Amino acid sequence: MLAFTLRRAVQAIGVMFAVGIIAFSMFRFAGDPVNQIVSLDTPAAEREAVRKSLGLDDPVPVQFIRYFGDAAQFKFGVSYQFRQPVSALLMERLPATLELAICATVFAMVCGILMGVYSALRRDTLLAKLFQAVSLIGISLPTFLIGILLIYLFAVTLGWLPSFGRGEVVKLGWWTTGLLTVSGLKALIMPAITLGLFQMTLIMRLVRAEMLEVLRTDYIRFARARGLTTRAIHFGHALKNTLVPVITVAGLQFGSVIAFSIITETVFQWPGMGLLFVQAVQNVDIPIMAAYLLMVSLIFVTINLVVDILYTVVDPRLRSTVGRAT
Amino acid sequence: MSDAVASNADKQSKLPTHAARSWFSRALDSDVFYSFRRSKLTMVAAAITLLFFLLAIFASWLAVQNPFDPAQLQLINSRISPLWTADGQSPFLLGTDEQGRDVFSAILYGMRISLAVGVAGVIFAGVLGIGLGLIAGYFGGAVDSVIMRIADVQLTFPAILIALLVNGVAKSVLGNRLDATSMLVVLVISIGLSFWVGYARTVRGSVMVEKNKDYVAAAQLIGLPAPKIMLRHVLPNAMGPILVIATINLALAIITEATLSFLGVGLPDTMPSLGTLIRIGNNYLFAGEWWIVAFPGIALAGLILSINLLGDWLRDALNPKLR
Amino acid sequence: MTAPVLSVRNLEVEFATRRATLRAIDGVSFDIAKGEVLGVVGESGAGKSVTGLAVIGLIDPPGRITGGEILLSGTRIDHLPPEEIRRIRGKRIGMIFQDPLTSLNPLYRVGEQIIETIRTHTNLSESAARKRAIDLLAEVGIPAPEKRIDGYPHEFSGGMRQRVVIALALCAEPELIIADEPTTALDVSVQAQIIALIKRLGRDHGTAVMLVTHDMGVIAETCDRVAVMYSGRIAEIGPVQEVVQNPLHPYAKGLMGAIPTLAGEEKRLVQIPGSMPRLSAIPKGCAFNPRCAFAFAQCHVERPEPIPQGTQAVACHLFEAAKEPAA
Amino acid sequence: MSVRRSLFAATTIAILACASLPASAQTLRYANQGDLKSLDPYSLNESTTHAHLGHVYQGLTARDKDLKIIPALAESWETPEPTRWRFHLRKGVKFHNGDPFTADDVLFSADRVRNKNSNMQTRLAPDVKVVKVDDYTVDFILPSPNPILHNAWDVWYIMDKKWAEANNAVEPTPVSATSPSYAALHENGTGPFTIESHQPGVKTVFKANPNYWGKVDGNLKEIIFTPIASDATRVAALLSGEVDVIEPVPIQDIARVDASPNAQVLKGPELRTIFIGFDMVRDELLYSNIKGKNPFKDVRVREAFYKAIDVELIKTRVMRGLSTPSALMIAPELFALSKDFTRPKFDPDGAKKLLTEAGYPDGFEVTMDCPNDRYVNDAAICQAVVGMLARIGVKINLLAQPKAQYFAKVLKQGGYQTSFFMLGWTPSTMDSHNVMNDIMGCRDNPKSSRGEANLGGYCNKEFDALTDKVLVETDTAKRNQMIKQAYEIANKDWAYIPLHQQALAWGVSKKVNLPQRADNLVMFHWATKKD
Repeated sequence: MLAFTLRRAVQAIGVMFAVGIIAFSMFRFAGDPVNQIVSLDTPAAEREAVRKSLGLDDPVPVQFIRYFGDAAQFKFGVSYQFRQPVSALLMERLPATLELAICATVFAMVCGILMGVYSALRRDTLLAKLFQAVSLIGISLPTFLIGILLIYLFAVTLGWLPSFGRGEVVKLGWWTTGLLTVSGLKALIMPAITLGLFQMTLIMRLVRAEMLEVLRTDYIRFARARGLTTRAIHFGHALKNTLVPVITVAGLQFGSVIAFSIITETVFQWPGMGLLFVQAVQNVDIPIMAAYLLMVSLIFVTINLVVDILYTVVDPRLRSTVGRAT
Repeated sequence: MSDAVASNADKQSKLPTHAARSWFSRALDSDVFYSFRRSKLTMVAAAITLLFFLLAIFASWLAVQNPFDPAQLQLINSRISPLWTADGQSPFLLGTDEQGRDVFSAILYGMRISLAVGVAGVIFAGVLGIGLGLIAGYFGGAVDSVIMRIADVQLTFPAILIALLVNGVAKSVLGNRLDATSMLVVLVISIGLSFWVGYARTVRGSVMVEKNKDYVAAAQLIGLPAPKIMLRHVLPNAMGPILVIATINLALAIITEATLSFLGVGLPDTMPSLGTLIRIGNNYLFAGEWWIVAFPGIALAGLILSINLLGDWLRDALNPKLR
Repeated sequence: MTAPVLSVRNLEVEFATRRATLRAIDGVSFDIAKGEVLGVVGESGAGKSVTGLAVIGLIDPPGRITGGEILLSGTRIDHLPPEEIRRIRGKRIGMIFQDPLTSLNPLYRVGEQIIETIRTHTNLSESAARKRAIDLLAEVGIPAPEKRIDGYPHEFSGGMRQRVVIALALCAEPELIIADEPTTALDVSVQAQIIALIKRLGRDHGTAVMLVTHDMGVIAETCDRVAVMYSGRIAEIGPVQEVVQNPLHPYAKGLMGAIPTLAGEEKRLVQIPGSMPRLSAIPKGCAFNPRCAFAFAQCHVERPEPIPQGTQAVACHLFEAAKEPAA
Repeated sequence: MSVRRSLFAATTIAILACASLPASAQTLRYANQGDLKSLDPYSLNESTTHAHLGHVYQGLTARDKDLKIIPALAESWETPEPTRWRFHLRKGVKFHNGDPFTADDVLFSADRVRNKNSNMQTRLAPDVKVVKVDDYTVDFILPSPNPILHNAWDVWYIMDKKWAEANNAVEPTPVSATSPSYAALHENGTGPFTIESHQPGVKTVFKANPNYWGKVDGNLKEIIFTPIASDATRVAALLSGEVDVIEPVPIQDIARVDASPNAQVLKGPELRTIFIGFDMVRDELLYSNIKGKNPFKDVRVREAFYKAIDVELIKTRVMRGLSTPSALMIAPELFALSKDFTRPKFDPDGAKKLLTEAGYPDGFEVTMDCPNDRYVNDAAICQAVVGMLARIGVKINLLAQPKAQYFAKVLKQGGYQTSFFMLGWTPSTMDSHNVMNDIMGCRDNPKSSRGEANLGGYCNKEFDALTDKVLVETDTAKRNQMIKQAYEIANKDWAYIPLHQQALAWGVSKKVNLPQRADNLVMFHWATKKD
């Protein structure tokens, strides 16, 4: 168990290193950072001075090592556009993205599992077919289009929900939350649904497929032969076994949710990391882009690790053995 | 995005693989056709998908103009509403956009690009995934764990982020030489790199099953190259699941292309795909020029919906346990 | 005379497929008395397992019982509503499946699964149920049951798991246990122990046992009576000694010839040529006719019905006429 | 446990109660496409930032609603000699922290704005000496006359020397710094508003300054600024009444906003001129199928391109009427004699003929560089141009890119890597000299900054000579004549194809009264909001 965890951790560090190289090389060579710092009419000599002060004239390996050393200490430099440390900016935006991603995931899990279980147990009912239809539409419509349609319907036409932003936020230490105010909660509804819809669809389909498969297993047949109630079989045995792989996938999907928030945050002007990233891409704000990539990778890798470990906790079969085969 | 596909693939790979019957004969097996005929929805979906493919292939014969040729666009014809509305004008069936581009023609040509990018991306992903899956399964050991670890990591990175990365790298490498053609290639590569894992896992699973079978040893004994033999046995077995993954991936690839266009890293506006058309048209929604976004949107949703329906049906039809 | 624990009369089970409706069980009748062990033997696909599932009411769509009756201690149970047959399952009829490795839910502790079953069928409290579970585990021969009860299925060996499965089937002291090939998936060394256990438990509790197997050796060792099935019908039924020593049906003869004897005498095994027909292609008349060395004209036309022959009953035209008993 | 829980509940209710207070009438919510990045007034030379900080900081001069230069922190000024400007400072002005405003602050600001980390160095040439005469008088001593010295000073905001020194913010934040300067996150100006909170990219809250020295026309007590980059979301926010003012309104949504019951669009011409240019320097174009020569060196080709573009059609179709076709490279508001110029007529046949005469009867191929997120409908304009040129046989490969990539490629630091391009220009001095010097002057002398933004490399020595004369000429009438003469030369050379001045479009709630300024700076101290 410990060896397994350690091996996974080492692999995670390897992944981070690879991502670091990609991030560094990609953003080091995409566009000229100096252009972003100085105004258009700055003379060439001053441009050179800026280049030097940023260390952009050092050999590339030196730049890379310096970059990596700083990144390991969560020092990502200063944003070219905001003239603030990137880590502070990211930290400021992190709560918004995490709150959105968590709410979207909760929405996706709750609705997805309920709908999936229902459509597995009552395969031929009208409602199950409706769920199937909804899930197909959820998979077939691009996120940005759903967001725009929701805004058009609920914000502009009906005027029920705000079209952008987080509403009023409350500070809890360094964390800001929109979950404690009415306007914050209202502002959360549409972005969370938009972001969670795709995951909900995935989870619903996964739950349905897994559940159908579990219902065909021998232990379910045996549970029926033991005379257990349908309820106990469906919600005690089948659901628990269904949820093991579902939770894994949902956990891994959390990374996607965070990355997909790039689109949702852009549409809803949600002040999170994704929006910061998009703005950084538009403004070639290299430190932010690189930091975002590393940060998101770190979240992914951490989730991966946690899910791996969690998996062994949830599934007793894996507890005593070394790990699941990949 | 790719996770569910992969987990589908996992499930697929867990299926008992039948003896090495050719995939083709199995696909043509009357069971599959029976379930096809039984489901009206699937038939409709297949008809729509086929129709879209045909429309895309024969776009140049069906369109009233070539929307990619600026000389054929008349600014004076811009923003005409669809034919059946009060301000409609022939021959612009579905109206025109800001540049005087006929929306119907643009949809046909755009669909051609979306489908081309999707199909090419899926093929690229398939070749890459099948190749890596074969290698991982055949060699096992360190090679296997390296490839599968990459696959694991890859799975957590959503396609859109990978595509953005590939695009970014391409932009910095190609810089200003990035024209429409190379952009197409970049899109195909981005999509290919995002979706290979499903195939790799499926094929690897099949190889693992086949590797230990006697015929491989026997083939080796009589001097036949084992990889070749296995290829001949593994691929037909894995073809069903691969086809399912490919179908679902095609839909995802088209959405990914559209999303990349939304984020402004797709094809240039002078060569709009369906996604680009929607991004552009979306700007005119509040202005009441709904047809610029609505028809491409309906076409895209209809296309993806049909492909997804086909994929669902195919998955159920090829998976005897689900029947 | 009391009613037999299980009485099956002219049972018919059909599976509706898209091409045709297949009859998997076609007019099967037998009884099992209290404390009796009935072996059901036959090749794969002969309808042994389906018969077992039909008795316990677990035939899933597209299959269904289309005829005949099943009586449990004199009461019909084949047409009960789902909730009532559920109450019978596990309480009055216990079932043991082929593969102990997959019969237990891997995510629940063994004890949880036993206690859950006990409490479904009795009013015992949690602690009482737990105590009973430990007793049951002890009874099926699991060492240190008070410890092992909190183990997960994967922590048990195959044989131990099958013992747990048997304990589960015994939870509510059922009148009848259906054991569907309970040893096939186990090591040879463990098989005998499990068979012995089933037999002992049946005897100790006075439970009737329906033992489905394709292993004649097991039948010979364990059962009081045996039913030989072929293509959804009973070819021959009778006391185990009789059927083994003196099989009447040509098919049964073939089967008995397949029992290796421990004595090690070089008696040549009789092979039955050909294989059992698929359900979709059962020949007219006697289903066995294409493989039967003694088939004559009538066999291709008329289906034989079971005919009592002493303590046995056999479905073969040879005995109708009772002309030339086979050697 | 239960005590803690009820405490928590009480706190929650209290927070909810506070948070759901409705915005008061005198709170104005404003959304802009762009962001307020740094509060340091010298760290970014960008108009939206100038507008935001203009509520907080002030320059020696200001511009009124019609862009006329008016006194601000300087009450008056004179030029005793052409090379010496004397500014008389306003007395009794206090910075937001209470420090008095004096000549020392002007001297400090003059040094700071010319610091190497400043992004606003062009506001004051390095060889200008700034001399304190007394506490409320400052002299600027110039090496040569400059009649437009103070033209861009409305956005050279004066900072508090004492405050900056106390907070270690004497220099603007260096780009390589690992922590931001105090001045990037805090403000201490003299203006009518103070900043209560500032989260870059999220929200900035301005509060009325109760101790403001001047009279404020508007009635706002609070401004809440949110950047909203997405066009559709920004418009939706205005339509649903979540914000009171948005800038810009995409032109296709103007009708929709005007039709809504609670908002309207303030329109007006902007001072930015959108134009098309050619590479006239290289002997062979970088991106063309013509090898060995540069077709754009031939004046007939340039004339043909000019005449092939139907700017009126672009106006009606792409710009929906919201543009002013321009014959000059400067907006008519900024040059008194503009009306003397008319745009040559759209003449595709003539263009085709010219092209044939120049030796390109079948046209040729060239790549056009175009931004797609910088100007109003920029990519759409370029596409329209591509279509129009296609009709005279010229095949344009359009490379429309986000401004970051676009500028990196076509500007000086990118090596002017373009053959054919579209650009927009607003002279920061609101004067023709900037246009003539920066975008039309020869760039053949690497030591001079002349022609730095002259992407096409148009070069005419006669024109440059006039540019130099214009800089030092103090007689307005004479000066205008010189400028006119210069523009005539450039037009005769078909140096550039000016297209139009785009329109301003601000979406404003009907509850708000807001004057619009042609330089697109949204200034809320003139705004009033009623219930």
